[in-house]
Amino acid sequence: MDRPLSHSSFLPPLFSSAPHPLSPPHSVPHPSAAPSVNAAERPARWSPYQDNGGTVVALAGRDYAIVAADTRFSVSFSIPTREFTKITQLTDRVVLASAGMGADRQYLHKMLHTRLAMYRHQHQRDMSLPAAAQMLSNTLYSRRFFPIYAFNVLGGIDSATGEGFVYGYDAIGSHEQLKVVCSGSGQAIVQPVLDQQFSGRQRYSVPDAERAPSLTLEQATALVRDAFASATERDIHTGDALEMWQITAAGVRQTRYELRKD
Amino acid sequence: MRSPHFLDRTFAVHDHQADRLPTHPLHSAAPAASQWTQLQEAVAAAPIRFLHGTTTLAFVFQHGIIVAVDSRASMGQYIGSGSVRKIIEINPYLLGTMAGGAADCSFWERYLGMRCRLYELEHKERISVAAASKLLANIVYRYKGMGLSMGTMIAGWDKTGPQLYYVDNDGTRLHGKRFSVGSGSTFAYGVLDQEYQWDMEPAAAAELGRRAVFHATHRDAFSGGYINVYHVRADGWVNLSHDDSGIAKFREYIGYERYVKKTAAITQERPREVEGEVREAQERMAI
Amino acid sequence: MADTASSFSLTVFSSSGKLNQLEYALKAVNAGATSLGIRAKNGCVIATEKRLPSALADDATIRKVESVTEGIGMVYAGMGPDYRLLVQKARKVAQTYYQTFREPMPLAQLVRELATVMQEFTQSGGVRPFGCSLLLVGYDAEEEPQLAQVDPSGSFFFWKASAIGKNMVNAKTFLEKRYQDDVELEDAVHMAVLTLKEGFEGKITERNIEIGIVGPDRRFVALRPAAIRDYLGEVE
Amino acid sequence: MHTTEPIVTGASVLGIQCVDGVVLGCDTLASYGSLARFQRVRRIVQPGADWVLGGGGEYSDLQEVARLLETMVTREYCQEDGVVRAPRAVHRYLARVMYQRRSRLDPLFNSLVLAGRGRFLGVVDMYGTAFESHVVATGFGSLLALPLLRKAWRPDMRMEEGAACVEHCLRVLFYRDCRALSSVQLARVPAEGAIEVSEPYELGELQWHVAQTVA
Amino acid sequence: MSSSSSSSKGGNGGGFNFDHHLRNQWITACLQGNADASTTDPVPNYARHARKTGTTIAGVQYVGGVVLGADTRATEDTVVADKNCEKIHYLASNMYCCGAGTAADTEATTRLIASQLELHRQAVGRARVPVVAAVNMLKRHLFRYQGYVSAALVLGGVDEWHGPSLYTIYPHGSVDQLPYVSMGSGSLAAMAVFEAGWREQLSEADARQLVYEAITAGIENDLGSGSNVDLCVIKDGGRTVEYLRGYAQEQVRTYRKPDGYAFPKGTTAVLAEDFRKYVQVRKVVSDL
Amino acid sequence: MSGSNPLHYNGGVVLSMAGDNCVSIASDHRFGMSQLTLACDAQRIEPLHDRLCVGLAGLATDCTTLAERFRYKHNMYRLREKRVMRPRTFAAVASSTLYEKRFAPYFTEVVIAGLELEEDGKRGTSGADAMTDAVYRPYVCSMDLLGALMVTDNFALAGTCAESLYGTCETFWQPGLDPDALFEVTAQSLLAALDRDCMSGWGAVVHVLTPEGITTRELEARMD
Repeated sequence: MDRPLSHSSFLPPLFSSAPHPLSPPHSVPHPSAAPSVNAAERPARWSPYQDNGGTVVALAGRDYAIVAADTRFSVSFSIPTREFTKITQLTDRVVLASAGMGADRQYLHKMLHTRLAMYRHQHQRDMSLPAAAQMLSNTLYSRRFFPIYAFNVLGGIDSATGEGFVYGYDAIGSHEQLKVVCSGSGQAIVQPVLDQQFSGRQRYSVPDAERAPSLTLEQATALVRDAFASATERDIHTGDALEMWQITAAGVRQTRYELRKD
Repeated sequence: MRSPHFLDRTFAVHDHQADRLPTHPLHSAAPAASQWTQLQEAVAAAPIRFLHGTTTLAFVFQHGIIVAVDSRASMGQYIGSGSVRKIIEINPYLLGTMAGGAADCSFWERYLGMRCRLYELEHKERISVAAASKLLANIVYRYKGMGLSMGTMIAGWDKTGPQLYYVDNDGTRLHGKRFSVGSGSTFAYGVLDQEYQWDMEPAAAAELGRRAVFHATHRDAFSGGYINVYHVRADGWVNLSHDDSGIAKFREYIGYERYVKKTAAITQERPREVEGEVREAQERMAI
Repeated sequence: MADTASSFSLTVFSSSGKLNQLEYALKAVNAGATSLGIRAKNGCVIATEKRLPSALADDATIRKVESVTEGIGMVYAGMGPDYRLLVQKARKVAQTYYQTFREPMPLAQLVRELATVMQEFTQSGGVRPFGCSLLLVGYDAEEEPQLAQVDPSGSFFFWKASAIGKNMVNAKTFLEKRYQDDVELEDAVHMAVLTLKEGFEGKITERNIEIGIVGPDRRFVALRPAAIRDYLGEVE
Repeated sequence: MHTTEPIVTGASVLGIQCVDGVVLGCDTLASYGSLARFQRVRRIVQPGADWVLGGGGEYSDLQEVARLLETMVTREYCQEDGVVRAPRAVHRYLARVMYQRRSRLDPLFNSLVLAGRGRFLGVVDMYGTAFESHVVATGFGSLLALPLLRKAWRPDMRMEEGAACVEHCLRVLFYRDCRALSSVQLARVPAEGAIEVSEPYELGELQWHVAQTVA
Repeated sequence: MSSSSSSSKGGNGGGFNFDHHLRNQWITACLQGNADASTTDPVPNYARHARKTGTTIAGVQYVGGVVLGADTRATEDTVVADKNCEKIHYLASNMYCCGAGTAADTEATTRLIASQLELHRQAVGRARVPVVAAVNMLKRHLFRYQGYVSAALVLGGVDEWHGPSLYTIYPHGSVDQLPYVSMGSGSLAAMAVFEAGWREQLSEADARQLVYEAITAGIENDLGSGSNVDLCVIKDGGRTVEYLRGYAQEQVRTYRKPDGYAFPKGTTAVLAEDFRKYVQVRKVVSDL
Repeated sequence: MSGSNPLHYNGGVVLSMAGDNCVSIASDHRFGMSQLTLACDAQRIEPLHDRLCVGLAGLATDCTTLAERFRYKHNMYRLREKRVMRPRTFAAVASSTLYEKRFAPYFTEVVIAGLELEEDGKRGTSGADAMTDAVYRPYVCSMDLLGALMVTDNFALAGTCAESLYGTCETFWQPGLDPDALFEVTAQSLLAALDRDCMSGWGAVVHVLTPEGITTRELEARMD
């Protein structure tokens, strides 16, 4: 060969220099980030976290909300089960979907059901959608320093008006009321599609208020199914089946659609 | 290293109210305090991304305080949301801003709202901005070194007039006339320092805030979305405007003409390949 | 041969502006067995006389017509060992081209590369020019069949028909008389055999000539003895 | 305490849900690193009457889990109210135990498979993830045996077939998993009737024909 | 071995260019806010942006030939970059090679060796060369680069010397010769199928079916593998090759929005528009 | 995070889509240094000849170098062989140029869009009647930073928001798009993805290549 690969040419002598303008603004090292004495010697530590993937979507219309998630449960490159629901119904009008780590998800759902039950016993009524949204946020923040590895979307309808609202969350409880939101492993794949279709975000010449086409429940359902089909095409952690919960004044309706299994 | 009281079930408290919120009665599954380092490593290694990024600013002038912010929240380079409300309405006379970790800011400022209300109930008068910001600073100081991330401004009008404080996750608390916080703050400061005057009219002051935030959103990748402007007045705050930064305000402040030439064809300046030769041949023929 | 200074192994201009080494190289070519090529409407043919050094030599082991790529073949007149090196070069060049562009090397490019190699040997220190001329056939980028000739000097030409080697002059005359622009490949093969026959020492058989053709399928084939025998039969 | 590196380990556990019950299977090896240290250990235990537990991973932790479940069963017995936890309840209980230990950064380093009456088949891993499934394979089996189990599984499968299928997979594991053994244990958990946990036995019909074709 | 690498023109000649090595190390270090390059992560984080084939590849030898199989998914990190990529590469008319690992490496390595095999074939003047020749070239190439050329290969072929033969070549250059083999992230799923279903003296039909099932197991159970099954059957002493691209479409998109997506003209706001029409010339006269 | 990856340091995306007898190639205009936006007039698309464009996303310095090397290589080919490169020939050249630096790569991903003459066996690009009667087939491909070539019949993309683009393209693209529809689909797919990405945006351009000519449109895009 022209250039035989010698050891030294592949691993050249140590190269050091002063920081260069290329380097990004210096971040202050965090006191708690200092590794313990023996941490450096130990190779990889056992981690309490595990990414089990999955994509969750919630979108809200004038008189409905949809919460959807795939059912794949993956651990790195394998699929221990194809039937692992990410969705739980909190009240007659509120449904939660969580992607992320399976065990944390189950813990979170259990915790929320407990607290909802306590609320129901104390107040003799179900928690409203905004209250449930705030409670989820508080629950997530209560584990601020040992975060629950779950990416949640919450959807429901207003008990009085029947109007749909959804909430998006980060892992430690920052949340926002939205019309459409996607989270989990397929987030970056699905969200822009929903932005474009559901809120008409990229039709810049149209005034803000007129942009959003108000989709009917059927149209929104087709859109979500299509978005999940796309996510399954491109995200290896999303697939197997799609569970969709439609929340309307008439109640909660659950449907299931098949997705690619590879 | 600081011991994380937070994680102990016997939570050491500084005052009688503080123990109400940060911990949870349900929080039984916590590691022991001695495992703090291990926990931090585990959390750092997990691919959990929180919402971040921002441009926020506030300044005091003749007629009160203008608070202006963007609305982008990024997770890494992904835009988690373009419509975050980064001005937190603590009560009708107090505003807080959000920079750094979104959850930290909104949680603790919401908590601050409760504390302020309790203060009012207890003392039969509104809390001063100084006291409110001090409360917040004290709270976050207790978590110092544990990874909270917030850079916030507390703006309000109390008996002493308009007051503005900066509080961050180290527990720093500063009183001042002009602050800008976040990844886009340097750009905002540039505009702010150029045009700021004490005796501005409210409309001009609001416009300055808008402009400063706009220029930050234009130059800083992690700022963007909408520009929200609030005015803190003697009779409480008012929300002045909510404008789209990337399209509407860009058209107004800079305009696409600066970047896009009349004809868009970048191909024009380039050598033409086959046709080039052909044309050359034709020209030679013509001569 | 006149001045000794320019007749050494170095290719140096003689006082008359000639490169004697090249003249000598051409002499070596002209001493070699005749090879010829014809471009037909739908393909090309190359053919050569295979002169054995001795009746004891095994003719089956000697090959003069070689393929370079799937669609390009070549033959030579002159020094066999020099030719072997050029075949090797040609094949490598063709493979490199294929590696870079993922398309088969057009004939013109191969010819140019080979001519470059041969030219280098007329100008470098310590070497001598190649003692052979080459005939190459194949298709070019415009998808037309082509016949090319490369000489030891590094000059190259594209021909309708050409011949090199010992009987070159007669063969060319013969071809000039017979050649037509719209000749079919089959007729071109016959013409090639007839041309070789002219001035052939001894009886022509499938064992003492070689033929290579490239047809509309753009695949170059060196004909097997059986196929050559058929052609010989057809021109009888 | 603090098992973050397993020392003595068991390998895969396989389970399949049939129309008339559930079959569970695993080998009887507890490895010490790459040493096949303890070759006749039981990794299927039956603390209760209605369910069995199969486990892989750190063997001492598995014993701890078994002890925990035995205590639970004893407590139930002492209540004398005739109420016992259903397999699904035990499954959820295990999930909480595992999650709690994981959250204390002090995990029980096991993958557990629970098979119970009423065709119950569920898994719990060291993080506390719990799910039920028609076919289950933990450890290396999730890579090698799960594809085979998934392909073989039919809704109308009977336990004889299921047992043959599990045996077949254990054979494949023995061929390809360095930490597997040909000595195995099978548990048959019928939908109704008594649970049968086999004694350790040697797998039959092992094929090594391929050895002759290796150059 | 040095045959086709001598050219300085061809990139794939095998002569790698290390000009950017120090520069890249420095850039990576600087971007990590770490000016001391020696402590920089040895596996640079841009490496995950290289396309991997993830992959289930497998092969089985039968009485008269070999059957090779592969899935068709290529991934970039966790994103599917290519849903129908070709992983069974041509080496010579009588042998093909499935590749797993970094897509660029499998592609370039097999192409390089294909070239060398063709040169070798021409040099020896035969219609076919033995499969071991390819094995040796591949393993030498991979061994030389100490595993950094990350190609894991399943090589199958038939020649008149040894008949059907099947090899795996590991990225570090070690070689296995076995009657049934698999490689890639889905290799365990495929191997399980082989261990469960392989017999001696397989017929061609059975061998095809077995490979098909093995690849399917990988597609369905391994996230790095997916989409279709490609098969390649080499038989008849190396004279016949059946390359069955898209032998089976295992998994297809389950849903498409029936009314599609309409973007009427004018949906997108345009600031400036220019149309550059080509000059059309009937006859070019260039030599005046 | 984003700053530590040289491929994302300067921002930028390129997207190409195949239509019916036409092909589009589009990119954003941001040139940044990590989070700082330096300019909004970056050109990532190099036209090599009338029916062949190459788009480069990644570290700006490498993109510039590569664009020049590609132009050089193409021009040398044109002079040597007296014809322009077919798109797939150019793709092979680009791929080997990148793979040559396998162990010390250019931090650049490449997208190629071109129109390839339908019956390639029949006519060279210099044939006199080729332009009028010929049928062209879109050629779209992309390669990673090591030169792994991926030819597709739908779309190819590279850059900071690749994931989002995969989502929008996968959903919005359909076969048989005419030039106008192709433009809209390309533009909307690009804009929707850009609006979820910090590191790219600040203007966008879409070129549509047809046998008759190239249409270039500058898009109104978010400038934050």
